[in-house]
Amino acid sequence: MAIRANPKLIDELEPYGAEDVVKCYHCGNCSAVCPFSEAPYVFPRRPMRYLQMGLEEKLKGDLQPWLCYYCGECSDQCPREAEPGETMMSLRRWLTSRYDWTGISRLFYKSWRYEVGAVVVVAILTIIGFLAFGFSQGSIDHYDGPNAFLPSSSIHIFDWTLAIVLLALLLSNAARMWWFTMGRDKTLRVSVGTYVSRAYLLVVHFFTQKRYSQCERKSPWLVHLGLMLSYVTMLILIMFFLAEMASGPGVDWRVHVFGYIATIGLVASTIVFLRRRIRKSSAAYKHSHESDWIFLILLLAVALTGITQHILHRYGVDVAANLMYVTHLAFVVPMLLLEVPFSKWSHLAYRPLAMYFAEVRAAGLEKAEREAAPAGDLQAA
Amino acid sequence: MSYEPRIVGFLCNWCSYAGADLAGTSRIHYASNVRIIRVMCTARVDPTFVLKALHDGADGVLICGCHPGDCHYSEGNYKAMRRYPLLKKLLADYGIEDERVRLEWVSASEGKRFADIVDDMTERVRALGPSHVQADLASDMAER
Amino acid sequence: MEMAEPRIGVYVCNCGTNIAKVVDCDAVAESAAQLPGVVVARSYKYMCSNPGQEMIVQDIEEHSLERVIVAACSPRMHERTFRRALESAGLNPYFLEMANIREHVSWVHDDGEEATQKAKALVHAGVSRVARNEPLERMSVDMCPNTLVIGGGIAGMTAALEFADAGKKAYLVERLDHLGGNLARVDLTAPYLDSARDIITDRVRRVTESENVEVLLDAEVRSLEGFVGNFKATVHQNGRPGESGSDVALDVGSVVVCTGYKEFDASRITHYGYGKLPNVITSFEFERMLREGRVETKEGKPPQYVAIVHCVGSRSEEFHSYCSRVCCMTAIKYAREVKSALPGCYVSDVYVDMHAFGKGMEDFYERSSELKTLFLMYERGGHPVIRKADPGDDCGMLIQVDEQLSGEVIEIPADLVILMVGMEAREDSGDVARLVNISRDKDGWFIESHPKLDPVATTTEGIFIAGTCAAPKDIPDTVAQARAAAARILGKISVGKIEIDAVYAEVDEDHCSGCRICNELCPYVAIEYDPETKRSHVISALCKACGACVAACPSGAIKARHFTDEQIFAQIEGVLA
Amino acid sequence: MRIGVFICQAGIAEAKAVNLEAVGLYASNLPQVEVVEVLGLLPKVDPDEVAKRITESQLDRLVIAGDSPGFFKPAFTRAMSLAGGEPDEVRLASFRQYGADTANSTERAKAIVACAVYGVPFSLAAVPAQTKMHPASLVIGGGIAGIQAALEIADAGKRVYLVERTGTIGGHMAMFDKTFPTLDCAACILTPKMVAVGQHENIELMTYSEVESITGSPGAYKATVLRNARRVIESSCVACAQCSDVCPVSVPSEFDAGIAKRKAIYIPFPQAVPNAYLVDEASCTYVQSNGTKCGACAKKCPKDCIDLDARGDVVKLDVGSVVVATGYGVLDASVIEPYGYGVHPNVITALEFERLTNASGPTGGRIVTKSQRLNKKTKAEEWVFDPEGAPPRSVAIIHCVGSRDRNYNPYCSRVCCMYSLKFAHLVREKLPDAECYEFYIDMRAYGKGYEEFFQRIKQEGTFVVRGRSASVSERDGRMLIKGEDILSDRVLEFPVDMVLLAVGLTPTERSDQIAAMLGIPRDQDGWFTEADYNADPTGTERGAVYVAGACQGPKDIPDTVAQASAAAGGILKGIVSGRGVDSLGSLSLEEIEARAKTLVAG
Repeated sequence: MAIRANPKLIDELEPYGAEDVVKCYHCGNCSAVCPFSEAPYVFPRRPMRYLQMGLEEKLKGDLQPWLCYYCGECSDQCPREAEPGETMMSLRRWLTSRYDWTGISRLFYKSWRYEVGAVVVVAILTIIGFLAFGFSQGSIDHYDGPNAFLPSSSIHIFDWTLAIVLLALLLSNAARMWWFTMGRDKTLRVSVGTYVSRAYLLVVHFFTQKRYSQCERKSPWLVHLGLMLSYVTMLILIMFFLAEMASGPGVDWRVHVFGYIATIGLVASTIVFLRRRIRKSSAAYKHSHESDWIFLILLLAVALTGITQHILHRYGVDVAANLMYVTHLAFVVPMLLLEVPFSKWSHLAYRPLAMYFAEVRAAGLEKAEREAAPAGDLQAA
Repeated sequence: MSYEPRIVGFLCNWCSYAGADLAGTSRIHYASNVRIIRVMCTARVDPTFVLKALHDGADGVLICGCHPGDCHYSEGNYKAMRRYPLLKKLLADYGIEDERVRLEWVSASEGKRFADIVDDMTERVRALGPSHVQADLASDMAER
Repeated sequence: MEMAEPRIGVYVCNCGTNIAKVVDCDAVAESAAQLPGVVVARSYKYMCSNPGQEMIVQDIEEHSLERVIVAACSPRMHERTFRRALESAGLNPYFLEMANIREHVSWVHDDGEEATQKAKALVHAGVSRVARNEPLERMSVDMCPNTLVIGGGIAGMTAALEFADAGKKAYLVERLDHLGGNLARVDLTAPYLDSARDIITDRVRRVTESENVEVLLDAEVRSLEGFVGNFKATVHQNGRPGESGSDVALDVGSVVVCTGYKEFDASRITHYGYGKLPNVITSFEFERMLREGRVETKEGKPPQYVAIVHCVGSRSEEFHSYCSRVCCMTAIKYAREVKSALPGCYVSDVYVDMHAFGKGMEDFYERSSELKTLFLMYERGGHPVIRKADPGDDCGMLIQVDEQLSGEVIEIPADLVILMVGMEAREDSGDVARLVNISRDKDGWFIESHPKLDPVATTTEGIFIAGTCAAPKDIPDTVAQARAAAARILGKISVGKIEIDAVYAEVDEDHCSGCRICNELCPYVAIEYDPETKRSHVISALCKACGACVAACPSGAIKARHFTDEQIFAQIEGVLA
Repeated sequence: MRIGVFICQAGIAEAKAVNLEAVGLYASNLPQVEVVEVLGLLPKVDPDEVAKRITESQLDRLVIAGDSPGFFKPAFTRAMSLAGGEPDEVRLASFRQYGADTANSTERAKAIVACAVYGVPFSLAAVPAQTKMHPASLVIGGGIAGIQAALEIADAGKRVYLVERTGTIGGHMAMFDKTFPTLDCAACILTPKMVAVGQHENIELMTYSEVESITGSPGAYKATVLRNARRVIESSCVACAQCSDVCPVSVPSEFDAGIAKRKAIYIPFPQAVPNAYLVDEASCTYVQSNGTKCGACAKKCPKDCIDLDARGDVVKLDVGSVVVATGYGVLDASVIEPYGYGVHPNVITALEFERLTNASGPTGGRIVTKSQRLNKKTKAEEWVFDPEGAPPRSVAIIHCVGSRDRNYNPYCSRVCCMYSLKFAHLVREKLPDAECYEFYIDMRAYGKGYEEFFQRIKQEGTFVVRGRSASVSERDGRMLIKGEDILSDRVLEFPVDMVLLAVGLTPTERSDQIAAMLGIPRDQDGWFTEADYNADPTGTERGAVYVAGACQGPKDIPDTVAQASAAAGGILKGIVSGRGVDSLGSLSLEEIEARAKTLVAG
């Protein structure tokens, strides 16, 4: 049965950043120069083709956009300046919005106004909420101790609730992702065993992003890894050692040594990325979508407010510290609540998942192939 | 001194004769046994020319023209090509060895090829030894 | 039979040491001196040098020589030089023979003995041949300065105007009652979208206003007799309805055939549903829509989806194996034009290979893709299939394509389908070919005398072809060809005469049996059969002296001037003596 | 009649200089013009709005002006029919088409608009004054285009000066082995024409010469030709090669595309016309040392026709018309890094292969891979084509090298597809066991017999791979080629012995000077611009100056020959009638407008 092409899809993807894909005349150069493109995943040309033709279902079920790390080789060499790299990026944005069942992500990508608006609203609510909470049960001039303005115990509870909500959202989206790319594909026969045996990849890819390191230029990988690890460290500290972090003015080095390193990593890497995007230093940073800016700026704001708050607290200026804490949270909450499930952040989750699925899929295909006849070579073709 | 065959070569003016010239300008050496006669086109090579040459004591006859499709007169070489097998049959009936008469395509840029053909043909004809045509003619005369 | 040997002079060139260092030139000269009829035989450093030529001229006078042999380099290099020398001494240039003892001897052999032997043989051959050479005179026939142009399309009008501008008469014969041909049916031209209308208006007006062009509308060439420079054409002009037509007799020197093409009949391809599905139309029907500014479906609604299908009848085994050359760019043009007329419309372009080969074309192709034209590639021979859409669909038709670039079999929506019908030879091209005596290839296109170096001439002297009657072509290439053909003819007109090489074939009518074998053989249709006398004769103006007929004539009635049997026999005897 | 003028630019490279406002102002003063709108670059033209406009101001003729107004015409035509007007009354005023990319482009643009407003084709109104025509002509460039044009004119009994930059005529075609699609040998069909030129009494052949300047006016040009010192007396040289035998210098031969060596005193190739040697002063020891060293050739020459101290001289020519047939250059393949030309030994260009496979080439037509050998002089290992070298077992041909590529030449070079198919045929013919692969994007087999040739090549067993191969690297002595096989959706990476690059065509490096010298414009890619893309593909902006062949844009031989003859035709009609026409530029706006008026009346 023939698939229905949809010439309109191309319009729908424009806001996601895929303006130049129409120029592609399919010379196949990109797929050949791409360091990640190897059977059975030959891209970026093929996904670009699906996009041009508007094969929406094919795209939704495609893992390939996630296998691209946007090293930019393809875009540099493209004879028609069709920006294959950016097209893959746009596809990732679009997929994110498809995995998300709430439809919020779609709004965010369609127009940055929605995203910024949402951030502002959430921020204001956060401020009001925490101020109200603080005044109701503590005093503004106590940072910690019994009648602290925002006692770590309560924040701890708040963090975990938030975490659970986010996790729920992420998992539900991830489940949808699985369904689109694996589950609904009747032709694909993969045993649970395969899933289990490959599960370790999820962890490996999440923590090392080793594929990224295959790009010719290594620095993007290192910086990205730095950012990611710092972020994760911070997350762990906050989720499990918040009390130790909050207590002061003395510094508890057991946790803070990690805290400081992570902070430095976070700030440094964020700044590096911002600079590259401003300078459009290479293909990968030439086209910045609004969502990219919002994510980086939020991240930086979170880090900086965190640092100031920390310093103020250490020097015992508790009132300021408390206010800064609220500000900090005003950035943290939207950052987590909006970015993690609905926007840029989510690729941290989707990419390793995609790699994992891809491996499983490949294994499945291989098995199927071994059962079928071996593929003929070019001569036969 | 070893036996030197005498070969008559009919070369078309546009390709093969130019090819032979190129062999010269490129100083490609080859056997001196072929005596070249220029014709406008291989289509002009009347079978009687070949018979005449053999009759007058040639040990071999070489006909060279443009490659198929290259003929200056668009199809002259095809006509020669069609005529050739008939001529060969006739010669066979006279008991003249197949290798004594040869039709080859030599383009204006194939000086080397021309040289190779001449050398090769010379060797083959030398191997065959002198043509018996004249001897036969002589004996016929004697019989009358 | 014995004939009086003419007085012969032999000149052996040393070419510095080029010949002399291998060939013993003096020996060659001496042996030549012994040959019958040779009165002088000299060896000299450079025969081509002025003193060398002087020497020949003097000897001709002193020794009253009648024939000259120059043994030197290849005749391809210096035959002209020495022929001029003979002429200057009042001797017929064809009394010269050259023996090529440089390229064919000294430069290819190192054994002096053998080389000298060979040189002697070649000189001997020359001597015995030249004795039988005949004095030949270059003839010439007058060139009628008028030209007949068949076909009033862009090619024909362009050609006619070339003559007009040169102040020469041209008769422009058009089958229809108006000029312009297929181009008049076109709105804009690819890739720059210039106005075809302006091009035609300009041409038509200048043709009709020029006193040098006689336009014969609604007319056909009925017969063409004679040969280059002197054709007699009869043109039949249909009268108005009721009236009977009239025949016009024209004297012309040359003919330019610009009969153009006709479009492929799309209904021959069943799975495109042309003729059945109302909104499947041909490119020419779409041109009309564009000209009228009504790009819409039969239902009168502007289409939301337009699909363009390439290679309709072209590049296919069932229909035409060739590429029609212009359809790709025309298709891109349509994509562009649809977007302009209906900004909200989606255009898909179903092609095989995108032939955007000419100036400005790749750029045009790229711009059209920037307009979001969806290009879909199908396999050569694997036709898309067009069907009516299902009730629920937001489109009138669906086209199924085995899309090559994605490897998917897909269906694309369409409300209007444009079939890019290819070009094919007109059904009457066979008659035209017979009329003017030229040949056609397997597809019915006229055959040029050489596909590369002579694309507008034909194997019949004086008959030229231009434009799409020779093969599909776009406008610039057509115009160029029309002018090229005109150039050829203008050249002859400006000379006023047609020089006929002295070397050509002759029929001895006393020996001709009228078997007509030669008539078929001649690639230049230079041999005519006269039913009265039951004899064939050669039109020397058309003969190119290949000699095919000579060798083929069963009764040996045809003689190749300057390459007669006697001459070549003598040469054979010479080389073998 | 009420006329509306809409000015919209399509952004086609040329005609940028036009001052649209000025043109608009001018148009508004033309009779019957009711509406003038300057819509600027790439406006979104909505037919319905325009239709409203038409009905409001009761327009019955629309004039769309701009660099390529056709790009917007369908919108306006639709508007016209929506408004119930006469669709035929939508007229175009195309600046690009009628050459408003020259000196005073705005004035030209005005004239073009005027004609459209009057409803008269510009070409009909803008006819320059007639000039007297000098019967002699100048042909610049001795390639097949120049040869054809020269012969065409000379055969008509008219004088021709053929000026060729190198030492022989013949151009690129002389280097070729076979010609597609008929596969007849280039030499067989070209050399007779070359000889004809050399011996023609009406052609004065000036090889090793360059046109320095052209002054004067159409019909009466004065050309200054610099005749470089050949240092060998053409008329007396018998091409015996004794000079080059003793010449100690050897440098890469241009004719052999650098894959073979020639001496400092040399003849480009055996059938060169004129068939005489010449001295390349750049490499000649004697010349470089100001006569203090060497000079062996002069001593050796048996005809003493070598004068190493000869100086070039300048000749002045009176000519009526000029044909520019300067041909093309080829892109330097080494700029495309991924293909490693100049890095990997067996990556070679199309021209190199032409010489390699040519029977008269350095290997006598044997297709071999390069083999390493020690250069005695430099003591360095170098890769050379040795006639005894190993033939390749597999050959890959990469199409569109530097063509159809925004990073290099955005345009298509028109001939590469076909010559690549020809290469495939030659490889398979000479090396039946060799595998041959063609990596292409679109197979542009558009000409007479081309498509059939393509099918034949496939049947001969050449593997055609849709997909432009991306890179060539080296693996244990073989060339590792990588590219996507689009039709079977996979990336291929396999070793071959030889890679042929179908390098694209570029304008010659001197084309800008020539354009300046003659006052003819060039398009965005550097090719000479013709007078009218459709109607006058060989004429130019300048009167009695014609372009022919690849200098006007990439072209194959038949199209080149046709153009050359066409150009000659333009000249002949001038000579025959004794009247030429002046340059378009000589016409004033007023003259054109006046003529347009009369034409409407008449």
